Amino acid sequence: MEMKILERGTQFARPKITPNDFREWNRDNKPREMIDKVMDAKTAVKKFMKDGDIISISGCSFVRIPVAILHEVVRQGIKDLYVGCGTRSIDVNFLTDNGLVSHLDPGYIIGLEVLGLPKMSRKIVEQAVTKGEITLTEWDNASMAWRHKAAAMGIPFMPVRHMMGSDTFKYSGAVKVQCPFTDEEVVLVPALFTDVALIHVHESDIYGNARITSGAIVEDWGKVRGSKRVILSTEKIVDTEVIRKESDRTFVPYFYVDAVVEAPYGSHPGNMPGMYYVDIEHLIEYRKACEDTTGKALKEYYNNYVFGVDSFEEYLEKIGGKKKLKFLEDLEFLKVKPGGFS
Amino acid sequence: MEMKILERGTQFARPKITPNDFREWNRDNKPREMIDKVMDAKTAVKKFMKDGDIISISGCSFVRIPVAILHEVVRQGIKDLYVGCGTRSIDVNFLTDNGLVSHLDPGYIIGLEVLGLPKMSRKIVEQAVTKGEITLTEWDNASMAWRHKAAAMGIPFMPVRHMMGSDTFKYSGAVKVQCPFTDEEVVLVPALFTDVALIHVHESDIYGNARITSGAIVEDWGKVRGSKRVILSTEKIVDTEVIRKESDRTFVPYFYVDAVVEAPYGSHPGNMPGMYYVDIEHLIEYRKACEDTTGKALKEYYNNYVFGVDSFEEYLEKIGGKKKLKFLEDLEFLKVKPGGFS
Amino acid sequence: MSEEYNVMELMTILASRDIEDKKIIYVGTGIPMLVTSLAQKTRNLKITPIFEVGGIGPEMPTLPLSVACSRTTWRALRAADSAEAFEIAQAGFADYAFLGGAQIDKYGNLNSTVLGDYHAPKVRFPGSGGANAFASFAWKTMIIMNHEKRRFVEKTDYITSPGYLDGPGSREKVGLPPGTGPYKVYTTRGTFDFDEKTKRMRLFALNPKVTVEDVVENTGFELILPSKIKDNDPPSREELRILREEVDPYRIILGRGEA
Amino acid sequence: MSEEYNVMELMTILASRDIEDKKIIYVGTGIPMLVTSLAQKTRNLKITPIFEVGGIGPEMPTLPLSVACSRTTWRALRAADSAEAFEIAQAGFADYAFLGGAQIDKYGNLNSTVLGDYHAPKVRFPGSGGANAFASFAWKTMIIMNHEKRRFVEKTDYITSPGYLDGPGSREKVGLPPGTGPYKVYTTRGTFDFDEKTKRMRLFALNPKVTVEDVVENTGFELILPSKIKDNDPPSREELRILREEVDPYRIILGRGEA
Repeated sequence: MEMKILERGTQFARPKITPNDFREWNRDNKPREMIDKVMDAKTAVKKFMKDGDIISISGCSFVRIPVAILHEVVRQGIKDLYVGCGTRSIDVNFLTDNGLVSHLDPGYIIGLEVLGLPKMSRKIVEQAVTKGEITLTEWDNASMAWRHKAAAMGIPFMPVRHMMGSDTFKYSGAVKVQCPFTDEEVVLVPALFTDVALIHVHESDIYGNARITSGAIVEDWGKVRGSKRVILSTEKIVDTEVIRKESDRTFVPYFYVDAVVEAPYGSHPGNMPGMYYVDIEHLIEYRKACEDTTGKALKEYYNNYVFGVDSFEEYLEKIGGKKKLKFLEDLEFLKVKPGGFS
Repeated sequence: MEMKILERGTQFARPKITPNDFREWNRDNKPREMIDKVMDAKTAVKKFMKDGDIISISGCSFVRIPVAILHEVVRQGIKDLYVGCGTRSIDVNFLTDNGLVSHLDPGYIIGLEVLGLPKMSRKIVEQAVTKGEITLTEWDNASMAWRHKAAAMGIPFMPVRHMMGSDTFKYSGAVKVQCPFTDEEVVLVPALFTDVALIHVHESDIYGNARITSGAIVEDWGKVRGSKRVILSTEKIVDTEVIRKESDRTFVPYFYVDAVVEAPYGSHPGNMPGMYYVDIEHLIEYRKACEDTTGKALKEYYNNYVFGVDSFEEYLEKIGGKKKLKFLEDLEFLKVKPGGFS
Repeated sequence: MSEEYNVMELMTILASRDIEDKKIIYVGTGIPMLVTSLAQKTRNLKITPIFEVGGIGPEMPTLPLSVACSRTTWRALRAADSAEAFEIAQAGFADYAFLGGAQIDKYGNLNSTVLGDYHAPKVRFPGSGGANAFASFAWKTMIIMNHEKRRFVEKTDYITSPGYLDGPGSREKVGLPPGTGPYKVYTTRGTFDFDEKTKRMRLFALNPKVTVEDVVENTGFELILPSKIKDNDPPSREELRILREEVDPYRIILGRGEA
Repeated sequence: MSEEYNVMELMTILASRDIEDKKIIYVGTGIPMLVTSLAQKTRNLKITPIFEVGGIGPEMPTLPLSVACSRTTWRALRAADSAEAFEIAQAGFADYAFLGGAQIDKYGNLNSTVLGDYHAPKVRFPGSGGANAFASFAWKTMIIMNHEKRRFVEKTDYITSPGYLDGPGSREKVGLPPGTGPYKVYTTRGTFDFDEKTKRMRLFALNPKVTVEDVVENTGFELILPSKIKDNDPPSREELRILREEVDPYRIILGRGEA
């Protein structure tokens, strides 16, 4: 029996980071000691991100996304980013809206799921793709989940049983081969090792031992373990004792993590499961700013909420402060009725 | 670039159960409804195991192993078993000692780790292998963990970066290929889909929604998800409310599970992390029975503890009853000193 | 007899009537959430919803706004991750999945990626999301679409989610798991299934006030028209009430049906 | 000056002295547990032990009896599974791993599977366990062995855990991750390392009361003998006390050193 390559996606590119590169990086750059990694978002982004990085972002759409970190990335204008993503929405829009992305490996982009499609954001991506300022390799959510997982496992690819027959395969970087065990056709998707993962969690100690205490884990098990550098923002810093007491609940042990940023409400306007719900009003405000396809309203949005503030705390004041945040907490637990849908 | 098969393990055999077989089994045989699956060990083994099954067993060595179920397998004499395993010890010995195994995919067998090597058990396996009554395919703990994981994922194989250069590769069913992404050499290990997985956990509801609340998970995530049938024994049956309250802690959702057997102390003489420690005295008694290489003492061990009792409750009385079990609970929490090492 | 209703309400109700009891359903964002929730509330079904990013068997107290939002793991049986959710489907546990798209062809191939030439597209859509995997793994793929000629095309500009590709046997030929494929299509004009032999789309039932001619005129490919075509019953008062009051009281998704 | 001690105590103490601070150590069953625990207790090292079935960074209140027992996840930083533990190593986080075996050859290849012909073996051992993966992934593999001529052989009957295989470059040639391989061998007679160029085993230091001749006589292959050979200091009173009283008070493993 042979193992022939039957078909190859046309957007094939050798992975920039190989399993051996990743191993050597992890040997040389990840401290094994539990050291205090707490710093503010500004410092973390300065220290651990640079132009041209391959990045991944935690959560999905507007759920458990590291907004405090992303605002900082936008403020610092870290550009030429290569973004790998399953279902993304405002998080990647923040970057594309501001011209910071040069390549996308998308599963799902631009849309706000049931909350609609921000027109200006879409226009920006469409134009950038046409001009060649953003290149694309096609993927879907499952292949992206498995590409992150393969990277986390330290292997070069993952066999999968979908993508066949789709144009997404054709415009991807996957290959199709004949299985040497079953003779069946199987698609291999290359591992996506990233330079930096931006991850938001519920709890972390000062060393980066962290927990996601509620909600779907999305692709984050793989994102955090498949990245050379990890910037972790956390709703709350907890004592290591909390981690050690229930070691079955730890999401990631310290040695993967480079920076711990305390960021309460750090996923706003997104949902933090078990803590606060989606700020529907704010997302609709964003979508409405995108109705203006001159881009002016969207620019104002960023001037107001990102460039016009110095820190995430200031931003939280702008969006409605304690009163709004209390409302979102109550909303999470169904104590109040949602509003602001239109 | 080509993807050549560079080398092939000589014990290569096509997997008996392919990903497509497994899909169809799961479609046709696994109820989607939450139905009461509680039954005693006798019924569960009768209903869900048969001669010739490919099986896997939870836990490792003498930790979180489903002893109550295994005793029943021995009593019912389910034979010609194909056992896939990472580090196994008394659990697989129970089966090989009684001539119930015809094939092993071993990572580590026979030994009791730091508690020594049971001679008679070893003799039985050596003789059976020489006579061809047991066939072997060589593996190691990592490849076995990944073979279970691949099965759980529904894929035909998993790429791994070890086994190269070892005779274990030579006598395995793995293949080595050139990676179509990195050009590096990579070994593919075939998924191990099993007929039945015997799994012991801390808590389960009557439907099979189960939790492992303490200790290492070993290969069990994969074992439980990569098996056509799952017999789950549990220290305790809990209300579904317990599961729903902390859904981040669920080990396995109900639809994988076929039988739920309530078996308090069901891992004795093994350790159940967070509940009771190893019964060192009993394991040494077993090892000592194995010193007699006529096999007489070992036969007596089984006549006394397995064939001489009708249920696991009776067995628990024989090994020392409540007093012994209380001691093992105290031992787990370091309240008393261990003994019986020699 | 029946009240006024919009097309979104109609399609949701028709699709939800067809969900079998005691099945595992993969719930994508948007209409599938309405369909699943409505089936649970009107017919008290014992179905297990799975969300592609990890929610397994949640109770969904309110309409989720995202496949990841806390409603999708609310009192769930397990909060897993995306890989695990897709692996459950890959291993054969996905009985139903619901998909939508911008274009569909006669073999049920769906496009939710681009309109026009891939390299110089007229429009870029958000893309596959979980759809490609659902369409590959689910035993029965259910599709919900606005029925317009520009959407029901001879050949989609791009295949995001594989239907029967070029016809009988072609799913198997490219290596997709056997026994899967599009099952039914719910549109603003009717319900469609696929002919067993040719795997081509077939008119199954007409929505209220819609004629065969309407359907044919608004379909860009040749439909199979069987001799017997059913009529879909209009939404009942109770279905509409539950959908409007309990499932989507803020008309987040239903509101899109107001054209 | 020093007390009596057995060979198990000696090897444990010598190996534990060499563990560097601030490293991740994969701890297999048996002596590696003693070595790690002793290093933590005598030198207060900030090392993170990982056990192959999932225990990450436990506090190990007593000597584990198994790589899975509750002592290996006692107040751990994470209780993971086998796949994850091996993946952490595969991804380059395993600084040290400790292995043993029934046979070793001049390139540090280890046999813990069979003696004699594979198809008609004289003895069957428990097999690899985690060893094959550790030997493939760890940056520095440490080996602990009884030093007898029948164990230190020209060619092992079976390679369970790859050392430098046939010499320089051969690990890389078969596709093992570069930069890995056997680092040191601790035996009942001395400490050994591997020559950078030839990858052959080299005498590094002699245990107390052992001569070069002793070592050579009891080694079944040609060792590299450098001009300068160190002497291993005998165990100190304090090392022995901690090992005996705190690490293995029941002499579960240490007892095996009584020949």
